[in-house]
Order: sequence, then C-alpha cells, then structure tokens
Amino acid sequence: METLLLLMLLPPLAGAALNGIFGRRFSQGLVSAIGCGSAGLAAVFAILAALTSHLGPDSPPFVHSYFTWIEAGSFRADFALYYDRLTLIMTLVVTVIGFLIHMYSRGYMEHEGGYYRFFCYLNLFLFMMLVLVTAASYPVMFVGWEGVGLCSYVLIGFYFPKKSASDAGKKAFIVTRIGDAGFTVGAALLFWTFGSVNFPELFPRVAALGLGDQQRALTAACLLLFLGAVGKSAQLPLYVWLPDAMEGPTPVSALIHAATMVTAGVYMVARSNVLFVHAPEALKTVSAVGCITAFFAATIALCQNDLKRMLAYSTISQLGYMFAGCGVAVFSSGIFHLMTHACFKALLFLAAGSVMHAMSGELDMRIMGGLRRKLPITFWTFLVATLAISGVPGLAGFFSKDDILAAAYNGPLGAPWLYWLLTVTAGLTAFYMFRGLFMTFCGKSRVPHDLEHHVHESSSKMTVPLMILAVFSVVAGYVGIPKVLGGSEAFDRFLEPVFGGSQGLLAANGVVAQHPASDLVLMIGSLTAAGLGILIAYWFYLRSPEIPEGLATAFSGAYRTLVNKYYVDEFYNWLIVHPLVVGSRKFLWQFVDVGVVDGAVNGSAEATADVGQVLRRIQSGNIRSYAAWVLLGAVGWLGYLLLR
Amino acid sequence: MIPLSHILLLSVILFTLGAAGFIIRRNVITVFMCIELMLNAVNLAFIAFARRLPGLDGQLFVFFVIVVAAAEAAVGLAIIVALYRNRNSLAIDDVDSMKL
Amino acid sequence: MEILFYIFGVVAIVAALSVVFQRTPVYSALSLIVVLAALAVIYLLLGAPFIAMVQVIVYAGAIMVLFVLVIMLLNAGHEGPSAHRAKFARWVGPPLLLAFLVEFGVIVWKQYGLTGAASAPALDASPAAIGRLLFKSYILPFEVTSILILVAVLGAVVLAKKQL
Amino acid sequence: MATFSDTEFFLIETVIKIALIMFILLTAIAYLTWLERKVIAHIQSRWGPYLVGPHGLLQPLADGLKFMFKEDIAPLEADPVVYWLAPFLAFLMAFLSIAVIPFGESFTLAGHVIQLQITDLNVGLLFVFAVTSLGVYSVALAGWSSNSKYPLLGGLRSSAQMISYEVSLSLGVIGVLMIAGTLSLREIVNQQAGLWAHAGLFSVLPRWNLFLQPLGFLIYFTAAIAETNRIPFDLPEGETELVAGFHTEYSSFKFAIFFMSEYANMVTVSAIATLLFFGGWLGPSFGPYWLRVILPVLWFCLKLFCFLFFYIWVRGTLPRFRYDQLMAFGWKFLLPLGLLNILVTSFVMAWLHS
Repeated sequence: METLLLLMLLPPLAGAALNGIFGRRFSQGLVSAIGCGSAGLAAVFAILAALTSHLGPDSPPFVHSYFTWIEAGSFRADFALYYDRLTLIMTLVVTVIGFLIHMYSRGYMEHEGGYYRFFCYLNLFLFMMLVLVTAASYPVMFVGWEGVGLCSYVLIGFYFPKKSASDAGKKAFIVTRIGDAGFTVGAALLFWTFGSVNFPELFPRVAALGLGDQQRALTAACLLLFLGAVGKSAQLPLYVWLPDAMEGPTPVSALIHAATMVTAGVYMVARSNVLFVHAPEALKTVSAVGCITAFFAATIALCQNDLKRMLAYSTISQLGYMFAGCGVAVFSSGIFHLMTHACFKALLFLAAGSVMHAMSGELDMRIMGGLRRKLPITFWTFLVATLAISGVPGLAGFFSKDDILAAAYNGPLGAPWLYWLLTVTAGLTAFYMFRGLFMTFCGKSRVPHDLEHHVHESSSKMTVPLMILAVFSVVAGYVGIPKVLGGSEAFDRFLEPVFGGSQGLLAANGVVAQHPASDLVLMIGSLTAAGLGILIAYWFYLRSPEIPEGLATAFSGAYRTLVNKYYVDEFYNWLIVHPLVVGSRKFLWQFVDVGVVDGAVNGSAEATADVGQVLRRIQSGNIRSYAAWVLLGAVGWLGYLLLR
Repeated sequence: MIPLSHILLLSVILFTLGAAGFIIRRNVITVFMCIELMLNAVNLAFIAFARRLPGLDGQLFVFFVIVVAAAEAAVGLAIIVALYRNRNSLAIDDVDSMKL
Repeated sequence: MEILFYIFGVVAIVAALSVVFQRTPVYSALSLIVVLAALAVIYLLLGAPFIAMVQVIVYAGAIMVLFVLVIMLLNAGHEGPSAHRAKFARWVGPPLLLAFLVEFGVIVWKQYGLTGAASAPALDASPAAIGRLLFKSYILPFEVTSILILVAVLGAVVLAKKQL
Repeated sequence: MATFSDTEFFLIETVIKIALIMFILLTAIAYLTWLERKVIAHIQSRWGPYLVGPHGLLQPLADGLKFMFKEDIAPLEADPVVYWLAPFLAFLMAFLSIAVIPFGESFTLAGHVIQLQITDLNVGLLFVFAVTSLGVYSVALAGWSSNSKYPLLGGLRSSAQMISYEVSLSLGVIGVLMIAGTLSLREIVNQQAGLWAHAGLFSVLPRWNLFLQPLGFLIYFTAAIAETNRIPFDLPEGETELVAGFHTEYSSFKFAIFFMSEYANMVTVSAIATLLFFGGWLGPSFGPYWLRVILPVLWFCLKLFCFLFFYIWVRGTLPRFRYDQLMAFGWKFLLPLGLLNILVTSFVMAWLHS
C-alpha cells in the first residue's frame, strides 16, 4: 500500500523533473507523452490504491511514515502519508480529472510557446496536489499547499510577457499568502495546544475531548486554518485573485482554479472535521462565509460578459456551497459537491477553452452567439455541464447541491436563512449559467466577420476529454442518491468512518437543526428556484433580449455595481494597495530610501569630500612639509612629557 | 668617564642637525644623507645606553640598524636613480605627485 | 681618553653642520663620512669596537660609497632655486628644530644630570660575545634581516632596470 | 736615563714606532718601484733602470725629486677641494692600516715591553678591512673631481670593482678567522707557531693556516690583487682604454702620492696574507737575545718580499681582464667559492668538535 501511494506520487514529480530539465530539447510528442503518461500512471495507481486499500467501515486510516523530515525538540514532522476514504475520493478526483485535463492540454497548448514548461508545471502541480491530499500532518500538507500555490502562480503567469498575466500571478500569490499565514499560525497553535501536528496523534487527542473543552484554543486554531482555506479556496474576502487567475491557460483554469486546487480549502476543513466540530463557533463562521460568498459571487456572475470570468465567479459561488455544507457539519455533502463540481466545472472550463480556441482567444460573450452549429460537441457537453451545475434533476449537480441545501436546513448546525440564501443562489446560478449558454451558443451569431470563417470545432484531443467529463457530470451524482428519492445516500455512508465521529459528537451533545423540515419540501424549493432561473434566462436572452438592457438602464446603479463586481477590487486597491503603494513611494522610497538611506550615504560621502577638501591642503605632496609636521608632533609630545 | 648626558646631547645635536637638513635641503640625495645622519645619532644613543645598562643588546640594535640602513640605501638610491631618469630632476619639491 | 670623546664629538658636530649646510652633495657626502668616522671612534671609546668597525666597513665603506657613486652618476651639482617652496617647512621648521633641541636637552638634563658619569662595569664587547648573542638570542631578527636584505637587493635591481 | 711615566713612555714609544715604520715603509715603497721596473725588465729581457747609480739604485730618489719639483697642474674645471683631498685620502688610508700590522715579537727595553706593532687592536683585522674599504673614496673622488670623462669612468669602475672584491676579500679570510676564533692579528700568528704534529710525512711543515685554508688563501689573494688595482685587475687605470684612469689629470707630487698609496696597499695586503696564512714572523729563531728579536722581523720581511715579488711577476705575465669579465669573475666565481669555503670549513669544524 505504501508503495502504491509512492507510485502514485512519484510519476508526476519525475515527469516534472524530466520535462523541466530536459524538456527544452524534447519534441512536443515526447513532452506530452511524459506529461500525460505520468498523470495517467498517477491515475492508474490511484485507482489501484482505491481498489486494494480494503478500507472497511471500522478500519483505521492507513498511515505510513517514509522518513523523518523535521525534528526539533519535541516537534517532529515525518514525511508521512495518510490514506482513508476521504483521501481515496480526493486522489481519484485529482488524478482522473488531472489526467483528462492533461490530455486536453495536448491539443489546447499545441500552438502555444513553452509547451514543455507547461507540462512540467502541470505535472508538478499534480504532484503537489497529491501531497496535499495524502499528507498525514499539517506541515506536509503545508508543503503541498504551498506547492500548489507556487504552481498556480507560475501557471497563471504562464504568459508572463503579458503584464496582466504576471500581475494576476502576483496577485494570486500575495492574496493566498495572507491565508497561508493563517494556516501556519493555526498549525503552530495546534502544536502548542496539543503537542502534535500529525493527524494520527492530533485527531484522537482532540476527539477525546468533550464538546466545550479547549474551546478558545480550538476556535482560534480552526478560524486560523479556515483563514488559510479562505485564501486558497477564494472565499470572501480573499476571493479577488481567482477571477484574475483566468489569465492563465484555460486547462489551468479548469484543473487548478476549478477542479482541484481551490477545493484544497474545503478538503482541509473536511480533513480537520474533528477539530471543527469541537469549535461550533468556527463552524458557524465557515457556513456563514460560505453561504454569503456563494450568493455574493453569484450576483457578480450575473452580469459578467467574459465567459471565463463568469465561470470563475461561478466557481467561487460553488465553493461557497461546499463550505456551507461543511459549515453545517455535514462534511460529506461538501465533499460530495466537491467531487461533482470538479467534474462539471472542469468540463465547463474545458468547453470554454474550446470556445476560446475556436474564437482565436476571444471570450466576450457579447460577440458570440449561435456557435451551437459550429461547435456541436462543445455545445452539447457545455449544455450537460450547465444542466448539472444548475441542479437539473438527474445530473450530478442536482444530487450534490440538493444534499447541501438539505443539510443547510436540517444539518446539525443548519439554519433556515442559510437554506433560503443558498436556494436563491441556486436560482441565480441557473440563471447566469443559462445566460452564458444562450449568449454563447444560441440565438443569432454576433461573431465579427473576420472571425466567423475561422470558427471550428476543436480536435479530438480536446473533445474526447470533454465527452468523458460530460459522462462524469451526469453519472457522478448517482453515488449519493438521497433517501427522499429512494436512494441510500451511499456517498455519505462511504465517508461515515471519516465524519461519523464528528457527527456523533454533535448528536451526542444535542446539537441538531432547530427546525427540521422535510427533505422533499426543501428539494422542491431548490428545484423551483433553478427552474425559475432557467426560465428567466430563456426569456431574457432568447425570447426578448431587449429586457436585460432595459433592466440594466432601469437599475443602472445596481447594474454597474454588479458589472464592476461590487467595486471590491477598487475597494481593496483603495484600502490596501493604494496606501501601500503611496506609503512605499512617499515614505519608504522618497523619505526613507532617498532621504535617509541615500542621504546618509551621500551625506557621508559629501562630508568625507568636504573634510578632504580641507585636509588636502596638508597633503601638499611636499616631503619637507611632511617632515615638519612630524617634527611638530615630536615637539608636541616632548612638550607634553616635560610639562606632565 | 664620559657623562651619559654628554653623549646623549651629542646624539640630540646630531639628530636635530639631520632633521634640519631634511627640512632645509632640497636635493633628494642630501635629504637621504640627512636621514642617515639621524640614524647615526640614534645609534650613538643606543651605544651610550648599552654602556650604561650595561649590555650588548644595544650594540646589536645598532648592528641591525646598520644592516637595515644598508638595505634602505640600496632601495632608496635605486629609487632616486629611477626618479632622476624619469623627471630629470633631483629637487625633492618636484616629487610632489604620484603621477609623472 | 675623555678628551678624545670631546674632540671627536666636536668633529662630528662640525661635520654634521657641513653635511647640512654644504650646497654641493659631494661635500655633504664627504662630511657625512667624517661624521661616521668620528662616531666610529666614539664607539671605540664607548667600548663597542666591533660596532665601530662595522660602522666604518658597512656605513662608510659601502653605503656611503653608493651615495658617492650615485652623486657622481647623476652629476648632482648645486641646488637650484626650488620651483615649489615648502612654505610650512620653511617658516615653521627652524623654530620647531630649536624647540626640539631645547626640549630634548632639558629632558636629558632632568633625567641624567649634566655630569653624572655613565659608569658601568667593563663589558666584553668582543666580536665573539656579539656573535654569541646574535646567533643565539637574536637569531630570528638576524634571519629576518637577511631576508630583508635579499628583498632590498631584488628591489634595487628591479628599480634600476632601464624600463621601470 | 730619565724615568718616564707609563703614559709618557707610551707616547714616546708610539711616536718613535710610527716615525720608524713610516721611514722604512716609504723607503721600501720607493725601492719597490725600482724592483718592479727591474724585474719586469728582466722578464721582458731588457735592463731596466741602469743609469742612476749602480744598477739604477738611485733611480727612486731621482724620480722622487722629479715629482716634487714638477709643476702641479690642475684642470680648470676640477673641484678644487676634492681634487686636492683625494690623493691624501688615498695616502692616509694606505698607511693607516699599517698601524695594526705586527711585524715581530716583543722585546723588553728599560723595563718596558715594546711590541713590534704600532697598536694591537683586538679587532685588528676588521680595522684593516675598514680602512681598506675607505680607500675606495680616494679613487672615486679623484675620478670625479677631475671633471673629465676618463677619470670619471675610471673612478666609477674602481668604486664598483673595489666594493665587489671587498666582499670576496672578507669571505676569503673568514675560514681562517673561524679556525683562529679571534680578530687580533698577533693572536692569529701565535696560533700558527710550531710544526704539524702527528701528520706523518707532513710533520716537517710549519703549522701555517695555508695548509688548512688553501682555497681561502687563493680567494683572498686574488681579491687582494683586484682590491689594489693591480694587473690583471687594473681596470680603473687601464691605459689602453682610459688613458690612465682615475689619475689621468693628476701630475707631479699628487700623482706620486697615488703611486705610493698603491704600493703601500700592496704591502698591506701582502702583510695580511703573510700574517693570516704564512705564520707571520714565525720561523727558525736562535742565537742571542738581540738576534731572537731581529730574526722574526727578517722572516716577516722575507715572506712579504716573496708576495711583492709575486705581484710583480703576475704583472709581467698576465694580460688584463675585460671589465664585464672582471665583475662576473668577482660575483659569479669568487663569491660563491668563498661561501663554499666557509660552508666546508664550518662543517669540518663542527665534525671535528663533535
């Protein structure tokens, strides 16, 4: 088993090393063979690991320490891997979707520069992500956490000659860094309180506590960890980097900024469920932040005209759902949504990439339309994904989203307002997703003439992964059919060994939903919302396209606010960036550097020069005068000796 | 016996004369000779003290001073010759800059 | 014997004055040789025969020959008027020299009195005794001096080469 | 007979000794010139001076008178003081070193022991070297003060030559000094008294240092010839290239003084060679007291004469060196040889002592 885990981890690393070091000299074929092959190997081994792990409902998680990484005093961090059912799901999601995106990239990156570089980063990312999800301690997880951050940075800035790309990369790095600080401090706090940061030791110690013990330390640690998750998973208020991350190549957006990396926060919260349930206040914060983020991002997505940006806000919104699910202590619903979302969001991005490919890099939906006929496969797969994300019954999103909505109302920490807000969000989601679909693929073509003839369906390299993902987007939900529909909630039960303890603790302490409602009623509510969203979208963008414009004029203030994303970027600029820049320029540069540092340096130089100007008169170069000076000194000294 | 102070006074007078020569003379070679004069004045003081203490160490110091003076003269005169070759002058006041 | 000291002392002083005030370098050099010889005699009187001989052989016989040779080679004549005048040395020098002389005289007088005899037991200053001291206690300085001489020789050779 | 105090006796004794020695030396030098001319003439198969006195024996006197009464011509541009000083410096240095040379044992007169030596310095040999080294000045200054190109070249050459060979000269005798362990010339001679004991066939030989330091002697004597500017090392006055070298511009009595100094120097270095390597005045001594006082002096003079004759012989036989050969010979051959001699001597001594 430990060999399998290593075998799963190492191919991406080896592929990254090979491509990174020698890729420049390799042919494209060889580079992609190495890149995709290593990803494929990882996927194969992940599946093999899943099949051979034989994790029974009561079997403890598999933990294996490979070597001692850090040892300082009582602090000890091994390079240890942790494999339980949660890990199993995560590795499968990461490797399988990663592999598909690798395959897709072969086609997408064909005509881009830095082919080998791209695959090197992608492989490295895959490795880091696997380290993150298999880590058996916070430090090792942090390695993966930072590693994916690094890969994200280099991939967002992949087109680094473009200023917006390199800026976006820096922004992503800096903003997530704020969260990372929280993560680090949180882990340190945990070590300080419980004497370990290794899951196999830490979790039992915390689990042994009663609800309410070590409340402050746990709450603080959980909030700090959640801060890390907020940064990584682009939640309020640190979400601003994700829309800009769309500067990266589209497969990157699909892999990193939709399917995997951004879900690391969710995974981490779920992994730390034992800690979080002991800090209900922190959990409530999680659900509130997730819920508000979901709604907030959805409203922004309403008015976005850039296809990828719309998807980015959609991602933020969906991540909010996941956090809401985790926050109400129904972690399995969050993970469930994570899985299904990975499928259909990856599909959406890849399809968007396909559109972009066809449109020669253009992503403004206002100049699209009617692409359905020219890009049939892309359209159909996009449609499937849209249906899935909108929660249309029978597709993956329906099951997972419904799971979360139910949990938001009926979960141990659930609350009606969460449900209502999320339901409204679901409606909004359906609306903007169909808006995107209609504007892009339906109606009359608004494509400029010079682009028109160029538009074509992508090659099979790209469409095959699309179709596979489309299948996943349909079927992924069936692993967790809710009871109300006659299902057995297999997914929840599968994860029972991981989350059961936490939920048991809450149940034992009587923490349950205040106003439980029938799941069926809740489901009808959400379906209604989704249906309404779709209908309005249809009405607005296919039947009478003049209405949105009318609305935009009628509510111009609100519209502008939404188009400008609530001016959050501007607000941050005003609050943080601008003072920082101005302060740096005025104070650090113009005052401290120019005035104090340069002033001291130049001043000392000038002072030296001035003193030298005076003293050089003594340095006449005339040796007789020198002798006279020496004599003066001798006379002075003798005089001192005499008068002493 | 000769009083120590008389020997020392002789030494001081010779030293002062050497210093005076250094300050007054403008010919490099003369200045150099005045340095030798000063060295000799010091040597005399060494010998005088060696006699008073008594001990041979003072005489050995003189020995070393003479040896060093020989080395100094060799190098110094070589410098003077090089100087004369380059500037065609032996006036010490002309040698007031490193550059030619 | 004391009278010899004063005679040669006066000779030394007069010759030293001549060193300083002769305008022709050759006369200065010759005067300096006289000083050296007079000092050698004084060394003899002060019980340092070996040093006296070394003084004559090395100082008068070798070093000063070099001086005379260089003077002859460069044909150094009278000092011309100086283009640059070392004003400082010119005006401050003489009073400083006087002050120096007076101060030192006072120090010597205070320290040793004017007539206090430099009495000391007879000292074995034979070449053998000096050699023993030189090659036992002072062997390291001796060797260092040899190296110094070697370096000086090399330096002189390099400096005296046609192309500097 | 009046009684003198020790000091008075010392003064009188010294003055008498100085006067006597000066007289004898000057006469000897005068007749040395006659001898030289005669010997060289015979070497070259001619008569030499023959007209003035029997066999030209009064020739030196005639020469002396001629020098004294000739007009003293000095170049107009010559440096008056130095030009005048140089020959007397040469004379002074040549005769100063005689002061420490012992030429016989002591005898007793009116209760006072009288040494056959002007003064016995315990650094006698060093004194000789010191004075010899000062001899350079006369040559150099004579050449310079004449303010003429040949004398200047001669003066420069002689300065360099004399400084160079002085080193070899000193190194040559160091072997003897190491064996003797003293710098007093009288002491060194006394150590050579007697015959070689336990030396088999060689036990008839006197215990001269020559047999211990043959190499040292060769070095010393070669350097001594150069030091006295004699053929084949008479570059400073080589007439074929420099007319007459440093004394080209000198005439009459000043010239005579240079001449005398040169011969006096020859006597000095020969005397040193005799003392250091040939047992000085030592030799068979017998007869009454006065004979035992006189005989050593005779032996000394005999040995000295042999050296002087050798000088003349060499002059009549060998050609002159070229200047660069001279310097190369001094620095690259004699000097290393002298160092080698010292090295070997010191090793042998250390071996014998251990």
